[in-house]
Amino acid sequence: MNAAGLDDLYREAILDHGRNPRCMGKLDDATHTGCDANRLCGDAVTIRLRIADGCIEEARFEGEGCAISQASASMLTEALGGKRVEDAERLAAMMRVALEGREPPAANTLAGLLAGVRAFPERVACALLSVHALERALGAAP
Amino acid sequence: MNAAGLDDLYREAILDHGRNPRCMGKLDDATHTGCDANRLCGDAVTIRLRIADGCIEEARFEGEGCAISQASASMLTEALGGKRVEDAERLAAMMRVALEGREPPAANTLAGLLAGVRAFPERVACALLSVHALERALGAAP
Amino acid sequence: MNAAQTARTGFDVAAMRREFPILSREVYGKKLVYLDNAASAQKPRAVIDAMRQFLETDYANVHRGVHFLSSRATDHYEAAREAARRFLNAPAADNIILTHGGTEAFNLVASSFVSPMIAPGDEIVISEMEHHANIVPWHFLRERQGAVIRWARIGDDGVLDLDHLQSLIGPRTKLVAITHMSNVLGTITPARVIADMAHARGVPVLFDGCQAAVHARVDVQAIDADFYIFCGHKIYGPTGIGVLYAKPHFLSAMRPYQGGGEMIREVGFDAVSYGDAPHRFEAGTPPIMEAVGLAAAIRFLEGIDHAAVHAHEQALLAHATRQLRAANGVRIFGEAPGKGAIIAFDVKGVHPHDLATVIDREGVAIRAGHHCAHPLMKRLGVTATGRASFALYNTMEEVDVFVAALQRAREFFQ
Amino acid sequence: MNAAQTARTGFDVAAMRREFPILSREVYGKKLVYLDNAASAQKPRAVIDAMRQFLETDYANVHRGVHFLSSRATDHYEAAREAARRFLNAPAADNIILTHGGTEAFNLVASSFVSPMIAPGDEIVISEMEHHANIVPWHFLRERQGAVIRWARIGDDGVLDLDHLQSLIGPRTKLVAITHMSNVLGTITPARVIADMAHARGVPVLFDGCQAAVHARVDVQAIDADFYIFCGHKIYGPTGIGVLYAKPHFLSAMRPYQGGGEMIREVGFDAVSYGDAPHRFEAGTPPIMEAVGLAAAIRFLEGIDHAAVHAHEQALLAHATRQLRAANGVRIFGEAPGKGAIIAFDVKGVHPHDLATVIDREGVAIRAGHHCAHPLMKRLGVTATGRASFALYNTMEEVDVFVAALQRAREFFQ
Ligand SMILES: Cc1ncc(COP(=O)(O)O)c(C=O)c1O
Ligand SMILES: Cc1ncc(COP(=O)(O)O)c(C=O)c1O
Repeated sequence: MNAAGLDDLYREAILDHGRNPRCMGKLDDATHTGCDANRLCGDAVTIRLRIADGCIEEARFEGEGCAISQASASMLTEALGGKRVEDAERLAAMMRVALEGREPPAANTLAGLLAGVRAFPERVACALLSVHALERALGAAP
Repeated sequence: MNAAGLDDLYREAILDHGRNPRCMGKLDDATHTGCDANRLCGDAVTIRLRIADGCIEEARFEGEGCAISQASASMLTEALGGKRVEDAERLAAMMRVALEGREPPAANTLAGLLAGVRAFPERVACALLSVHALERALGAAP
Repeated sequence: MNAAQTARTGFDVAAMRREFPILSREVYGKKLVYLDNAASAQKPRAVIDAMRQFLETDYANVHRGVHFLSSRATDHYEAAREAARRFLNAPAADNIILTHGGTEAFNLVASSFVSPMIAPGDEIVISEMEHHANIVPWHFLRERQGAVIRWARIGDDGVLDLDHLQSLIGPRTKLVAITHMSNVLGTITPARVIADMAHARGVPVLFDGCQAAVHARVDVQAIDADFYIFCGHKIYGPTGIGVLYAKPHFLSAMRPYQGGGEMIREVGFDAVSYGDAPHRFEAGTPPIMEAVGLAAAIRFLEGIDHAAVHAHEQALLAHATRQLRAANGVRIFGEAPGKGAIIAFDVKGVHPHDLATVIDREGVAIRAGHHCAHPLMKRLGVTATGRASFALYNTMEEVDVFVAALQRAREFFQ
Repeated sequence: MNAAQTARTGFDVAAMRREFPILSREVYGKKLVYLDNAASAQKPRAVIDAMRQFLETDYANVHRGVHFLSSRATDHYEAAREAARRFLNAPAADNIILTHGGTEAFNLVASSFVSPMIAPGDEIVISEMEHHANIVPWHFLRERQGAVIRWARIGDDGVLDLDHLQSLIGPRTKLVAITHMSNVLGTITPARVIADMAHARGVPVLFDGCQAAVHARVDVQAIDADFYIFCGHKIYGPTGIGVLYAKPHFLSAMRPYQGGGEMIREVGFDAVSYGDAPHRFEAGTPPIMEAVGLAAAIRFLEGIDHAAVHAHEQALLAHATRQLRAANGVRIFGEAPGKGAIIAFDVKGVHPHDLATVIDREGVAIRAGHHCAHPLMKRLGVTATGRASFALYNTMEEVDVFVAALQRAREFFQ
């Protein structure tokens, strides 16, 4: 793919997570669950967390949709395992700013990996789907 | 008024009937009544007839509206007095054809007097208001 | 007179006229004098060109697509929402619903907001000078659900009787819906006072801004409107588009209006769920080209000096009023202080339709009829009036041509 | 291939393309290949110019005025009604209601015709392949009045199961509402057979012609439709206008839809009466400029050889189908005999959105998603598909560009 921006959107890491999602599946003893769906395209992501003592012991997702939404869910849940709740909240907020905002995120962060989407405004919602699902999970009563 | 068509629309006879309508007023012993109103401009005409033995003994109208609709009502009711019902029906049909149709009516007829309206499509409905009221009166049960 | 006028108000009407292609056309060999602006305003080149250019370069359906043109068209469409937000000084673009016209907006509010809360005997308060668009939807609720319409009186000068209005707002009032500017009398109503009056009793208020939007500056936050409506074609924009502003908590509580694409979240065989506002209220392919035209019209208005335009329109109104008062047999309806640039009138012995027909042949376009305000006609005791309404491109000379034509018509019919 | 194609069908696609200004634009430096026609078609110069010229020379509001421009504008508007009548071969122009879009027309029928006769348990029969515009208005009646939606099945090839449809039409059926052509599968339904089926049980039938109107010839009398709907923007006309044909005895019995100006007879303080059809259903300032554009689009279609266009579109469809079948991992949805020029498909291992994004950068515009047909997606067992839809200006080369881009995308994601 040589067309401008596409290589940036579909980086190797994203294609890899899209093809081989990590942390995918059910989490039977989840304490927190959040989901979001994109009204316009039907992509959907559910994130489940097992939180104990303010720490995310395990994170899993289920979903359906495009490479961007599924890779973002996979990368995000992978990053969540072992994080404290405050750090997860901070991560979600950072990703939102990084993908919607004016300033490009640092290259070697999670948001940086997804930053190619910024050149594809109609796909930003795909990248943010799992972020929104996470926010809902964290906000949900245990 | 020198502008094209206006003198033809507002002939002396029409202005005269507009200013001094004939046969205007109630007809307490009417046997047949018909009315019509123009939804768009609010002009209204009611025609009342006393019919006996197939003959219109007397015709009167009441109405409100522009010079064209009121003059047409005045001229029409004036012409109706003493006419047989069939002749009145024929007159109504002739006027409809004359004012809506392609062929201009003969100059010295009732329709001919109103024929100037043909150059003012948005005013044809004014001239036909009393014709429609007459048709309804004739069609009404006695 | 024109030069003086320009000097007085700092407004270059000749330059303005060049922006409107239709104004250079002739009618029956006469110069067009277009004084039917309250029915619909003419369109500047900027609006016409914006729509043409959009169709020639960026057109596609919106929202549903991921391809380039669809994304461009969506940007255009959402930019129109943002333009409408700026125009009304609404807090957020999500408060703005783009409808297919002013009339649709009233019906949307009636059907999605008011209808579900109407029990027989519940009341809607409007005024005697409303346009049918702000009457008939309430008659529907009367016919179908037993609602009661209460009519706030106006004075003989056309001023809304605020005491009477206040006396009508009671425990059964579900909505106060009042024009912000009458399309017949020109009266501008004290929106903030009305809003406070309604809010004091916990009643939401809707303003019909279809006329006000082009003559007054509107700030929905300053007047504390709960609903505000205007339409594109009266602010020099295209037909087929209107704007409904609503406070967010009303929007989020309102049920959808039309069903179709774009407004749903999930459609099943046995269930359906709906999207969030504003999309919930924008079913189907929206007025995309029209949104581009609306945005261009708003930018056009933003690009000119509002105070100068206002002064110019008021000068036209004052000049016309003076001349008509001086003419024989002319009666003017509506003399509210600060009224907008509309004059309704009649001429003794000349029916408004005959007048309009006769002066039309001299190139002068005015309106004659009930102006979609039957109740107001009854209140005024007439079946029809003439109406001359002014836009930013009208000139003092045009007023003179109109009055002279009116005088000749009067003589003709005498 | 283009020359051969032209020779085969007698259709000069190169000349046709010159009529559409947008087709000469580039996207990311690539030639635009616009295959999203089922969402909305591009506009020929004739349509764009007709609207521009109207706004520059003849614009005014319609119906209410007696002046020259108003009368011209009214003529234009009524000429559009007559054009729509011709286009559908309706018996009379009064059978034609001009709406603000396809979606509004469905909602009008649901609200003015069906809703008043619904008791809980009454049924509306539709099919599994309907567009949300022909689903959600019936869900409203389900939610609000207890109506029941019955879903006629389709076969795996996308053909409507007529036996199943027939079995659903019973004593409680109030309306059969079926697409004349699916916007996903391309299936064209046997309208006359369906109408006869419904009429045999005394049930009226509505056809969704939003897609059929541009691909098939429509004759509402030949198919004995009670209601027929299409919209302007899919037949190369403007947004913001739709057409509802209805048989006169239904129209005259239907209650009004929106309330406002133009649709009334008399508005009082305590009473209201309504005008006759079609005006009763056209409240407020109608889509005037849009009507001019619609009439121009219809004249444009009348001016070209329908059979040649049809052959051209079918050749595009056949060529694309052949190529996609030959490609690895591509699955096509909808193989009904005689289907229209739409192909829905998916590609193994590539989500439709990713596909659409990737080929967009090569200039190819296709649609990806649920196409406002959630139930059909469920029936097909997918959440989204790709869709390429063809118009009279598409070429065989464009099909090749599309398929080559699709192949490269597939390789990229593997
Ligand atoms: C005061 C007022 N309200 C409402 C409307 C209705 O607007 P539209 O006809 O564009 O739907 C109009 C214009 O006709 C108006 O003047
Ligand atoms: C089959 C079908 N029906 C109805 C519609 C709705 O038409 P519109 O979006 O123009 O209101 C569409 C187009 O989106 C369609 O394809």
